[in-house]
Amino acid sequence: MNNIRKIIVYTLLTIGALIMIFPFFWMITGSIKTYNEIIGNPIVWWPKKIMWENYVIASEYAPFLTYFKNTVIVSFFNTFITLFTTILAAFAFSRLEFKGRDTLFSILLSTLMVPSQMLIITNYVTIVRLDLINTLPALIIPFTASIFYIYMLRQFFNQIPHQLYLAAKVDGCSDWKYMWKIMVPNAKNALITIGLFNWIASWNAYIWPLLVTQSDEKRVLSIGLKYFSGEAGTDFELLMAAGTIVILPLLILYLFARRYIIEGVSRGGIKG
Amino acid sequence: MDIILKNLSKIFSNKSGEETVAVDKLDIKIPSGKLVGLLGPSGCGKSTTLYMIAGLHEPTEGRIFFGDEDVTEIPAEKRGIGLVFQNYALYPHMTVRQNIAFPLQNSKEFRQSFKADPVKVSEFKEKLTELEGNPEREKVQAEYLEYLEQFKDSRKKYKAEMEKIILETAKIVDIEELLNRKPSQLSGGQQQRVAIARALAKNPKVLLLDEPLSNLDARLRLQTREEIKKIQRRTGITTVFVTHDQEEAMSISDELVVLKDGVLQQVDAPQNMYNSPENAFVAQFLGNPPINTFDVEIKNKEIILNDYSLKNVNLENQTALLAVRPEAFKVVNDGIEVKVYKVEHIGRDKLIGFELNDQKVNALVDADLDLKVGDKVDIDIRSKGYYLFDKEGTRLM
Amino acid sequence: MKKVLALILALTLAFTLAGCGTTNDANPEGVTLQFWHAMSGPNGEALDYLVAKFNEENEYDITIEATYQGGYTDLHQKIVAALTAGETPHIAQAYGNNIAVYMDSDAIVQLDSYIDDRTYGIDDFNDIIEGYRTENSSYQDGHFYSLPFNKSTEVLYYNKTFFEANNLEVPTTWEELETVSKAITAITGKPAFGYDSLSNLFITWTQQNGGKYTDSEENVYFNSEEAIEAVQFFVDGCEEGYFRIAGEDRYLSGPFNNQDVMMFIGSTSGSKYVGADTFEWNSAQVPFGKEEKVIQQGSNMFMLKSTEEEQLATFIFMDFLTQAENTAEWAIRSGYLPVRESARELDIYVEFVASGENPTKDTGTSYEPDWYIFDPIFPDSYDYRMAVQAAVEEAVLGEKTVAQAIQDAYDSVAN
Amino acid sequence: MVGKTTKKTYLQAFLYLLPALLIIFTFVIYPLIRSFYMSFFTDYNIFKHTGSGFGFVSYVKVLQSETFWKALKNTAIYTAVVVPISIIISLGIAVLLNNKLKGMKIFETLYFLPYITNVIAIGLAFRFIFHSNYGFLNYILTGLGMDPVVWLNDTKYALISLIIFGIWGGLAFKIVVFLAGLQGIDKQYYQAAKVDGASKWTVFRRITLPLLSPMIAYITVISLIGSFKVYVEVVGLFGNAGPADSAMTLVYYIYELFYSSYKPVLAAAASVIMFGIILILTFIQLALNKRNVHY
Repeated sequence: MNNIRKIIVYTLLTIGALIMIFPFFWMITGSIKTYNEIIGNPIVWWPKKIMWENYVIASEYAPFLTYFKNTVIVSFFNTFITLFTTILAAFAFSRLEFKGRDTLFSILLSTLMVPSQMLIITNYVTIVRLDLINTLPALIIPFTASIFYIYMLRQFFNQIPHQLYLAAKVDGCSDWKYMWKIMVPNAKNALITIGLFNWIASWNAYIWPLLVTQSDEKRVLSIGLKYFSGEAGTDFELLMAAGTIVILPLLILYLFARRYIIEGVSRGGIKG
Repeated sequence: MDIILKNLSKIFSNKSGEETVAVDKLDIKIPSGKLVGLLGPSGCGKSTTLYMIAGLHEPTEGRIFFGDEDVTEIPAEKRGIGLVFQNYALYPHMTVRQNIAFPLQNSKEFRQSFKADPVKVSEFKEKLTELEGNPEREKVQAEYLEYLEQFKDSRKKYKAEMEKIILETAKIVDIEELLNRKPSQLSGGQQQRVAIARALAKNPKVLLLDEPLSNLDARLRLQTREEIKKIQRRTGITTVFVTHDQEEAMSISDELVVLKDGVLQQVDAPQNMYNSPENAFVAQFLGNPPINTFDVEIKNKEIILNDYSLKNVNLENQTALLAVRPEAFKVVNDGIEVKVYKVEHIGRDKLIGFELNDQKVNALVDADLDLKVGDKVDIDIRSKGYYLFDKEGTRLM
Repeated sequence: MKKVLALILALTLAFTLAGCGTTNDANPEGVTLQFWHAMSGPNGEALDYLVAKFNEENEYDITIEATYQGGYTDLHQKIVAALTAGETPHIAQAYGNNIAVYMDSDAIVQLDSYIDDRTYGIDDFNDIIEGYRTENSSYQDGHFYSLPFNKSTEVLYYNKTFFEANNLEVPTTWEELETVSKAITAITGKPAFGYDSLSNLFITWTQQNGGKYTDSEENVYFNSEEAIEAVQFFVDGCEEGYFRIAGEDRYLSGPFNNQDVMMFIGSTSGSKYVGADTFEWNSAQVPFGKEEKVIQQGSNMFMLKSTEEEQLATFIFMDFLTQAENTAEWAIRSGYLPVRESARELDIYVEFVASGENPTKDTGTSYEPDWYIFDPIFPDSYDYRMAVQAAVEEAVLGEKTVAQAIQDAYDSVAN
Repeated sequence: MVGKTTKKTYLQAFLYLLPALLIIFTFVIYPLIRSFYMSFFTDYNIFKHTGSGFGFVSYVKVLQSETFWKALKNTAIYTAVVVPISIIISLGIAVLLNNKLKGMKIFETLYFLPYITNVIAIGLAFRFIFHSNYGFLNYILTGLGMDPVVWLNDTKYALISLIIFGIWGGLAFKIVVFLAGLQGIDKQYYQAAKVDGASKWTVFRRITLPLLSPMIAYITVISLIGSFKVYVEVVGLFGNAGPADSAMTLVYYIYELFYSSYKPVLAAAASVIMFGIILILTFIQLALNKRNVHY
């Protein structure tokens, strides 16, 4: 590729990247500005004095340490159970032949279209009936199956050549064993990706967690962001500080998992 | 152990309900210990047949026997077969060693063979309780302990045995040095051999190969061909392999089965089949350069090719199809005069092309005849190497 | 409204000739109560302080477990959910119209009998600011289903430094507001004045202009000349560039701190967001039109059905919160105002106000009781608020003419 | 492979699906059925689970409400713009990232960042970026000698701002999927095309796109559904439905109906209608895929 094209590619990508990360830059710098600097006119690029206090103050608004602990627990169990149910379902949809399979799948697919806001009251009642209100399981269980991920993993499973399945059958491998010993290892990246996506989702969820938790001991990070909006204004600087606190762990996790992500959603992860 | 297919049929029906007959009432006996080629043009149902033998497709009709045992209902893994796929289907995430070990790890029998048989154990226990206080008891006790002794540290033995088998099979297909590689690091030929090793590992009663050579380049194909033959000889396993390449099939199989549109055409040893094809299809399908065919008239016991009498036959008057092997032509002083339009040297033979009855004909003649393109020669047909078929293609003589 | 006033009268009577009312014979000793609220930050701390004080001092050793449940919307959502599932807290904070919704569940306790209970009742009930009493009894059946808790009102915030520098007078009437604003805009070239809550603007100014809004029988009066005139007054100002709305800033405290506006009408509870080191600010009574009207806002506390004991205990806590000294403490520590007249005279409060630490407290408590107006309470009153807010917004943004906007708003709710 | 479904395979499939189905049924389908049921009452008391007057009144009401149509219009526009544009942009970026050049990994990392954001926090950041006076966007515009735009305060621009925010938020995932797709394509196709002397554009149109079509189909379906359900973005950006409700979306409307103005029945009806709309759209989508996708 000649240099002119190289230069074009790089410039385009750089501009794009800047657009992508600017809001983060703004949030993070915002978290060390004063309230008035954030809304400063003309635009304030960098605080006169770095307000680390913001973090201190923000962290005093709510017990973020407990929240962090809970968030990790919730995200962890949620992710692993989700992976389990997703693997099973995706396998059934991609490898098991039974009448009405595709119909069932599109029915499930259509549940993606339900605005979740409509469901939460009924679900709240269910959670109460299950006597799980204000417990961590209440934050975990309702999200331990996702047709979205099943769809994704099914796409990937479909890429695994059918002959592997036949071969394994001849080699005396049961469906169950085939799933765990052949498909799962080959879908490693896809699973890591789905895991990460799910982890992020459950990390950022806040409407439901707030609804079903009633005491600080059971609450999660994203709820912490609620504390900074009052009835007559918002503590921007604190909210941004808190926002940074919430996103930071994800950022780190992501940097670890990122190399799998591309392969994760890649079709034909293995050549047929 | 023979494989017997009785009236075996497979009908596929797609979503819209259309049915296609892939295999049609097959009756074949594959003799024990032989290497049998399942031959036919693509789509003739040979792979389907193989998969039914393997137990991956269930027949729509008919039964399959291994020896006297009806295996039609038995699932693939319990049939004691080894299957090699066209594209090898090696497990990408496993090393060669793990690939070979996989079938063994899945085999209950293999695992059981390292554990004390619970039945036997309970027998011993009963005996011991019966013999309470009886001097006999000591002896039984001893036997019992001895019996158990064999199964001490079974895990280690299991591992050792596994490794031993892996090495043996790897040796057979000589890939010992590849055991720790991943399939992606192997050449086509090597993958092929690994696939065979994996199939052999659990020492199957039957070895099935689906187009095993089609993914290899010409040289490798010849070589692997020989290897497969060697392996089969060495192991003596009844082997069925599917191919569409008649040359390949002829060269290695002890028995040939030719299929067309799911219908059995002929079963025989390659040479016999070549020498006496039962129908026009077989005649045309075998042999390279392919057999030459002419529409002829049989009038008062003579084969007439455009008012030239070729041979006398003891047949009623009718129109028929004459098939002549290239090598069945001979150059004579006084025969049908033809004009040579091509001359090729194939090894020691000489292939000449000429037009007869406005159709191109290939003939093999002895090399020392010196012929040039454009020469006119008289040719005739030898007494062997030609066949007559009726309009339906069934052999007349 | 009449009915309500009648009731107030009755109650007033009831309490002046003390001794009537019965005694609740339940035993509140040692119960533990759940209190759901939406107070975070300093307000949250203020509440925690009072709760701690109550848990410490109350002679029945009742324990209150107060927990923050998110903003008002979240809290509302949670209460709806809780009522649906039938597992509720004992006491919670909410706006009147929400409480009116909750009443569908039959799980809201009517407080009248508690209020005039001989032993546990609220002493000197009339000391509680009239507007608050009226509001909390303006449910459709005219009874008390809630008591005032975190109350605020609107004041005019202005840039003291700027006003002095340009020796401007703080406006007290619409006319003055207009002239002063024009003057300021002439200097700064920016809008001079803004109104935080456009629904409040509509409700307040319509009534300041002699018009009516709605009543708790859900009659709608606001498609009136007075309303049109009032809104037109604001819209003209916006078009000529000396008034503005908060819009993207949500609250005008931001622009005010940037000196993009020199004065704005906003809630006293927003004072913590007001102020920058570049200037001094102060607050004054809102300017008035034909009539002196100012909106009272903030939410109330209500009781949910439980055992007799728990309900009584809950009421004891409610009573505690409304006591002069406690509501004063509350006002000092939080962004809100005391709910009792007498609280304003308490030394601690007087001192606090004198300290000038937060001028809005002074202003906020300087309104005459009968100036207060509020949204009549019924489930749909929220829709009405939204409708009129939309009307003002549309008019200001030039989507519709004032008359049209108000007519549409009227049509959308009156059916 | 095996033609007919035996009892055994049913049982097996059932067992494999059981965990997922159990959850999805309890927490998605069951409540959905409930609100579907609720939507046919004229009046329903969610606290007591009792309703009166069975019929289509609620649907009529919803369909008569101006706000509903406004919300539907906005949502439709939002979807119609966000889905194709975000797909095109992300496809372009993916293609650029697919160049074998130094530093691409770093770019990948950056481009995926928005996926991990918390909409509340980042929405706030966007509010400031869009601010008409001291917002970064106008800072750039004026820098380029253009007139500043009143993004969040003007009924004409509110939806556009929302769309920009929506596109920004949606890119990351799409880029990843497409990049993955691109890297999954066998290089031989390209070499073949080179030999055939195809131009870069032809290669893209005739080879890359078709081979990417399953990805594109998947993304389209997913983001179609996603953007039709846009809600958090609205709250994050405006805190309300935008100036004079000019950024009112369907889900926002439903949410308001349910929680703020307490019209559970109407909310239910509205969401059933919405559900229906997306369902139809998706099936059209899937049908189109059947024709155009090369698996």
